[in-house]
Amino acid sequence: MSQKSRHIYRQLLRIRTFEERVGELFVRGGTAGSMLHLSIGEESGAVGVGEAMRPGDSFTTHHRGHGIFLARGADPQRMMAEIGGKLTGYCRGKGGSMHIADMGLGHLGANAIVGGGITHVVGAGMSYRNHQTGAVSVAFFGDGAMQQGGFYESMNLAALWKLPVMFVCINNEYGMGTRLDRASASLEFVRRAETFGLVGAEVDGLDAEAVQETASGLLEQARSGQPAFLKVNCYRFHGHARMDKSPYRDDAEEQQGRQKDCVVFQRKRLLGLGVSEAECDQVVAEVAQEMDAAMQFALDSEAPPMESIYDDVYAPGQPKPESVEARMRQAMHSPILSGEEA
Amino acid sequence: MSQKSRHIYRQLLRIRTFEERVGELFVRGGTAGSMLHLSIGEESGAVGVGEAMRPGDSFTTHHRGHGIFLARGADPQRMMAEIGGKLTGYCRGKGGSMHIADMGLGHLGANAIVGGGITHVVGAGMSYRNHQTGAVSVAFFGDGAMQQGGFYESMNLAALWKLPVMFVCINNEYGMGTRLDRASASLEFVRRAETFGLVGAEVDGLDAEAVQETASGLLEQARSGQPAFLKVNCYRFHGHARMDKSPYRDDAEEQQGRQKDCVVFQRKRLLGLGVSEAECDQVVAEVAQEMDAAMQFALDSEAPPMESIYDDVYAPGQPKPESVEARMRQAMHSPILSGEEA
Amino acid sequence: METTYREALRQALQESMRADTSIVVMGEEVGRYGGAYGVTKGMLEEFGEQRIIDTPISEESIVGAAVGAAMTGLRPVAELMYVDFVTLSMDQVVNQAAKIRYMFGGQIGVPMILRAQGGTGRSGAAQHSQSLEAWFMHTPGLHVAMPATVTDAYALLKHALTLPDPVVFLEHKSLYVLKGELNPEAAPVWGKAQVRRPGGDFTLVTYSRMVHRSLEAAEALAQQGIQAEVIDLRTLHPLDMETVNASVAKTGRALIVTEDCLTAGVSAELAARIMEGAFDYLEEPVLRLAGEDIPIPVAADLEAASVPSTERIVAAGKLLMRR
Amino acid sequence: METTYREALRQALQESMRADTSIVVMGEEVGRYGGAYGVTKGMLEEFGEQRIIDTPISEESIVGAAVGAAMTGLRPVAELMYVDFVTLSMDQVVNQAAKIRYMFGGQIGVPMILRAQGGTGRSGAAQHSQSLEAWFMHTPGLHVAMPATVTDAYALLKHALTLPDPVVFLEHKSLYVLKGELNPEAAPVWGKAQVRRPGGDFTLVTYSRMVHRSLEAAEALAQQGIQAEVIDLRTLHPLDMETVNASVAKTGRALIVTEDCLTAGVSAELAARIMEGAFDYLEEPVLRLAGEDIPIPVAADLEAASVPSTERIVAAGKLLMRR
Ligand SMILES: Cc1ncc(C[n+]2csc(CCOP(=O)(O)OP(=O)(O)O)c2C)c(N)n1
Ligand SMILES: Cc1ncc(C[n+]2csc(CCOP(=O)(O)OP(=O)(O)O)c2C)c(N)n1
Ligand SMILES: [Mg+2]
Ligand SMILES: [Mg+2]
Repeated sequence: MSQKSRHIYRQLLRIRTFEERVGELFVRGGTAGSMLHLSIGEESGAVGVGEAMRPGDSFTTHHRGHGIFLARGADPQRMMAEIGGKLTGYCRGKGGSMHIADMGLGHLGANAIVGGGITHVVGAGMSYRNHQTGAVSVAFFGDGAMQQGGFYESMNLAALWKLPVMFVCINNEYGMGTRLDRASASLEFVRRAETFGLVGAEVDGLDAEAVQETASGLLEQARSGQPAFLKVNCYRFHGHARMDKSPYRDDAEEQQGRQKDCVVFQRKRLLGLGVSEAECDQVVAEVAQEMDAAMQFALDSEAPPMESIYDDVYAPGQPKPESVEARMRQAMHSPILSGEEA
Repeated sequence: MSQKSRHIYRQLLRIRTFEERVGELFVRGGTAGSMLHLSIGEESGAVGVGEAMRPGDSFTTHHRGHGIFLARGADPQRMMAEIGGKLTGYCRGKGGSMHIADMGLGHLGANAIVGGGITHVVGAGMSYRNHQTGAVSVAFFGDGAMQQGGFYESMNLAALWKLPVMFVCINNEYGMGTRLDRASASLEFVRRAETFGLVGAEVDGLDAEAVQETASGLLEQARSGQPAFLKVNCYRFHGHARMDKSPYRDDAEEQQGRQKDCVVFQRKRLLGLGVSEAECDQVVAEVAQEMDAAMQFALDSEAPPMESIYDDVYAPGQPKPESVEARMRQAMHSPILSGEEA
Repeated sequence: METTYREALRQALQESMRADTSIVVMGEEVGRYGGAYGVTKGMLEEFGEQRIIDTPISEESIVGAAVGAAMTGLRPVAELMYVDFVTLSMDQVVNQAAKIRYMFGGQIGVPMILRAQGGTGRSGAAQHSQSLEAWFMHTPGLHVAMPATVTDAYALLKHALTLPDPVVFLEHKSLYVLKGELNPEAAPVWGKAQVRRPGGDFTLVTYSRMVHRSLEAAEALAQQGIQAEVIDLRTLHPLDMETVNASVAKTGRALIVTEDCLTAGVSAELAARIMEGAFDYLEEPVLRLAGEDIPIPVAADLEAASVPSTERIVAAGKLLMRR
Repeated sequence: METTYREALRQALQESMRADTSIVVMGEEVGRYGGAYGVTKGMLEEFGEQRIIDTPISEESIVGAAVGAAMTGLRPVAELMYVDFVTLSMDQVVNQAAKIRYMFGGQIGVPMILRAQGGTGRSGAAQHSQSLEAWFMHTPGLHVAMPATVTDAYALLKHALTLPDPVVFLEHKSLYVLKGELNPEAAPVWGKAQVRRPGGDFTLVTYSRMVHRSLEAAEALAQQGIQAEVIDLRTLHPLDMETVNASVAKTGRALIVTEDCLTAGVSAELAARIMEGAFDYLEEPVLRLAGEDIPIPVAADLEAASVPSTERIVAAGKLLMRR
C-alpha cells in the first residue's frame, strides 16, 4: 500500500518540481518564448489517470500537458530541452512546450488549439478496434475545451462506434481569465456526457489515489467498448501563461484555491502511513536533483541547426520545400544571393 | 376553435401542395438544379412553430425550409420563382431553394451548410436583447444537424447570455440515407439540451396543433430569456433530394412512416369538428389553384440578367469585382476580347 | 478498358484496399448510400463496416478522427461530400494534419487522404460549387491532386494511397460521368504535368475539369491556325513547373485557365512561377482566365458565366496571339 | 500625439463605440482580461457587458453569432485571439458572412469586423504564428485590412467600422508595442496604398509588419546607392494596383515582401497583377521575398529564419539591381 502511495507522491512531486523549473528556465531566458502553461495544482489528474493507463495506451493533451506526459514516463531532460527549443528535445526543437509528442510512449501530441487533440483519440480508438490491440486512447483537455463543439462530435462518434476511448477534462476552474461559470451556463458535464452515450464520473483532484481509482474503472469500461468521460476538479495555482499575473481573480480566491494541494495532501497521507518526514524530504531532494539536471540539460543543449528548417515538412525522401532565396536566385539566373557577392 | 383548425389545415395543405409543385416544376425542367429538398411529411413542425411565433420574430432554416417560410407568410410565387432561379424570386435568382431569405418577414435565411444557420439566431438574440425589441429568433434544423458541434456551442451561448432564442429540430428520422439511430448514439436530445441550461420538449409531429401548443410555451420562456429546445418527430416521406429514390430503406418502413401524415390527421380533426368533406375539398381546390399559379409564375418569370452577376458581392456604392475579361484586356492593352474582333 | 471517372476512382480504392488492409474509408453516406456521387457504391458489402465507415454530419471530427487514425496505423480516406464543407474542418486539415510531422520533429506522419469534390455545374449555388484548392496549395505539408481524366483519377488516387503525408484529393462534380480509357499500367504521374496537346504558339496551363474545355478550345483555335500547347498539371503540390516553363520557353506566351476565382487563386501562383522561370522568353504577360471574383449564383446561365467556358478560352487565346 | 499601435486600435474602437451604439465587441478575453494583447483593456468598464462581450472558447459560434447580430442591427467586432483559430470559423467567414449579401440577392449585408492577429515573433510555434491573409483575399465578399502603422491602425479600424460589408482586420502580434504619431485627422486611407519612401531604382511592395523591415532595408540600400520606393498596401481588398503599377512603370523593377508563405500567397497575386499592369515596363521578373513554405518552428532562430529579415530584404534588393 504505502509503496504505491510513495510512488504517487514522487510522481506528483516530479511534476510540481518540473513545472517550477520550467518557470525558472523561463526567467533565465532558456525557454523558447513565454507561451508556457504550468500544471501546478493539477498534478493529480495527470498522475491519477496516468497511473491507471496501461503500456500501449495512447493519449493527446492540451497546451498544459507537461505533467500528463511526465506521468506517462517522459524523460524530463528531453521535455525540458523541447521547451527550450533545443535539438535534443522530443521534437528536435521544432514544436516546443505546446507540441511535445512521443510515439514511443503513446503521446500522440500536445496541441495548441483548444480542443484540437480531442478527436484524434477517436481515430486512435478506431485503429485499436480494427487491429484489436486492446489499447485505449485518452484525450486530456481543460474545462475551456468543454465549450468547443468538436468535443461533442467526438463523444458521439466514440459512443456510436463503441470505441476504446476516454475523455478527461482537467477542470482547473479557469480558461485564461474566464472562470468556468462564466464560460458555461450549466456545469452538469457528467450528465451531459451521459446524454451522448458515455459513462462518466467527477472526482476531487485533491486526492490523486482517488482519481486513479475512478479513472481505472472508467478506463476498463472504455477498453471494453464503452467510452467514458472523467472530470477532475482542481485549481490553476498560477497565471495562465508566464506573462499572466491573474489580475482577474482576487488573492482570497487564489489562496483558497491553492488549499487544494494534491502534493501536500499526498505527503500528509504518507506521514499518516508512518512514512517519516525525513523519508519524504529525501524524495523531495532526489526529485529536485532530477529536475535541476533536466533544466541544466536544456541549457547545455544545442539549438537545432539552420538547415533543419526545411526538414520534416514532408517525409524523408519526398522533395523538401524550395527556399525563397533559391527561388529568387533562379528568377535572376544568379548563383548567389547575399549582401557581399550580389 | 374550428376556425383555427381550418386555418392550420389550410397552412399544412399549402406547404404539402407547394412542395408537390416544386417536384412538378423540377420534372418540367423549371428549377435551378436538382438540389431540392421537399418537406412533405414535416409540415406540422413548420406550421405549429410558425403559428406560435409572433410578428417581428425571426428565424433561420436548413436546406429543407420551404414549408417553414410558407408558414411564416412567404409569397409562394416569389418562392417558386427563386427555386426556379428567376429574377422575380426572393433572392433575384442568385440563391435558389437552399438560400431563400426575406428580411421583411424575419427570414434570416435558409442555409445549405448543415448547421450553418443555427448560430445566427444567437446573434439575432443578442440584438433583440440589446435593443429590447421583445422578439425571439428561432433556428430550424434537421436531426442530422444534432451531430454538428456548432449547435452545442450555440446552445451554451444562448443559455449563458439568457437570450431570446429557440432551437427547433425537425426530426424526420433521416439525414440523407442515414437513419438517426445510426448517426447518434443517444437519442435523449431533450435531456441533452437541459444539460446545456435550456428548457426542452419533444412533440409528435402528427398533430400540428399539439406542436403549436408546445412551441408556444417554449417560445414565451425564450422571450423572457430562458432559451429553449424543441424536437418535432416526423418522417421524411420522399427521398433526400430530387434524385434520391431512398434505396436504403424498405417500402414497409416507408409505408409505415407515411402513416404519420399531419395533413390527413388535421383533415380528420376538421371532420370531427363537423366541417364537411365538401368544405375540406374546397380548401384543397383553392390551395391547388394558389400553388399552380405560383408554379406558373416561376415558369413565366425571367432569368436574372447577365450583368447582374457582379451585383451584390459588395454593397451598392462599393466597387464591383472586376471581370476576368476586363483584367485580360488591360494586360493586353486591348479594348475588346471576343472571337471576332480579336 | 473504357470506364468512367467515378468507376476509376472506385477501382483505385478497391484495389488499394484489397492490397492494404490498413486503408479505411470514412465519411457521410460513403457506405449504405454508396457516396453522394456514387464513388463508393458496393464497397460496404465488400469491405464491411469497420473499413467503409458511415459517419454522422460532423466534418470537424471526421477529419480529426482520420488524423488520429493515420497516426496509429490506419490509412484513412476521409471523404467530405463537397469541398465547401472543409470550412468546418480547416483546423484539422491545416493546423493538425499538415503540421504534425513538422511540429513533432519528424517522428510521425499523417498518411491520410482528404477526398472531396468541387466546382460548378449543378446549380448548387454559393455553398456547393466552390473551388478551394488555392487554400491547400498555400498550406505547407499537404499534397494536392486534381485529376482531369479517367486514367489520372485512378493512377493519382492509387499513388496517393501510398504516400506518407496527407493528400487533399479534389475531384470535380461535373467529371464523375466522364467516359474514357482506363490504362492501369500508365506510368506513375504524381507531380508530373502532362502535355495533353502539343502546340507551338502558346502554352495553356490548366487542371481538372478545365483541361477538357481547354482541349476543346485548342481544337477550335487550331481551326483558325493557332496551336496551343495544353498542359494538365495533375497535382498542384508537387507542382511541375519544369514542364510548364519548358513549354513557355518554346512558345513565349502563356494562358492559365482555372475554375477557382481569380484573385489570390491558383492562377496567381502559376503566373508568378512562369514569370520567375521563363521571364526572358515571355513576349506577352501571362494571361489568367479564371473564375470570376464572385460567389457562385444558382441561376444556370449565371453559374455558367461565373467560370471559364470553351468560347472564352478561345477568345483569350486569340487575344494572347493578337500582336 | 505619440501613442502605440495597441492604443491606437483601442482609441478607434472607443471613439466608434461612443458614436455608434450598435457596435459591440465579442471574443475570448476581450472583457475582464482586456484582450490577450491588451487592445480592449478598460473597455468593459466603459461600455458594459452587453457591448464588450466575453465569450467561451467557441470560435465557430463567436463568428456565427456575429453574423446573425450583423444581420439584425448590430455591428459586431468579433475578435479571434490568433488568426490561426479562424480555421475553426471558416464556414461562418467564407460560406456565411462573405456570401450572404450575394446569396440573398442584395437584401441584406453583414457589417461586421473579424479582428485577429497573426505573424511570427513570439516563438508561438506552428499553430500560433501563421499569416493567413491570402485565404481571405481569395474570398469574394470580404474586405481585408492589414495596418502597419499607428495612424493606419486607427484610421483603418475606424473606417472598417463604417463599412456595410464584412472586414477581416488583421493585426501583427509584433506591432502592438510599436510607438508612433497618431494623426486622427489623417486623410481616409481605405483601399489606398501609401508610398512610405520614394525611390527610383525599384518598387518594394509590402504591408503590415514587413513595411518596417522594408523601410530599414531601404535605408541600408540607400547607403549603397540603391533607392527603393516602398509601398504599403494597407488593405489587400480593396487592392490599390494603380499606385503599385505607376511606381513600377517608373522603376521597371519590383520586389514583393510578405510574411505569409510563398506558394499561393499574397505575393503571387501581387506578382501576377504587376505583370498584368506593367509588363512592358518590367526589366526584371518581379521578385517575391515571402515566408518559407514551412510550418513555423518554435526555436527562436529558426522562427526568425522562416520569414523575411531586413538583411534578406537588402540582399533581395541588391539581387534585383545586379544587372
Ligand atoms: C482554438 C483556440 N482558441 C483559443 C485559444 C487561446 N487559449 C489558449 S489556452 C486558453 C484557455 C484554455 O482553457 P482550458 O481549456 O480550461 O485549459 P487551461 O488553460 O485552463 O489548462 C485559450 C483561450 C487557443 N489556443 N485555441
Ligand atoms: C456541413 C454539411 N455537411 C453535409 C452536407 C450534405 N447534406 C445536405 S443535407 C444532409 C442531410 C441533413 O440531414 P438533416 O439535418 O436531418 O436534414 P434533412 O435533410 O433530414 O431535412 C447532408 C449530409 C451539407 N449540406 N452540409
Ligand atoms: Mg482551465
Ligand atoms: Mg433529417
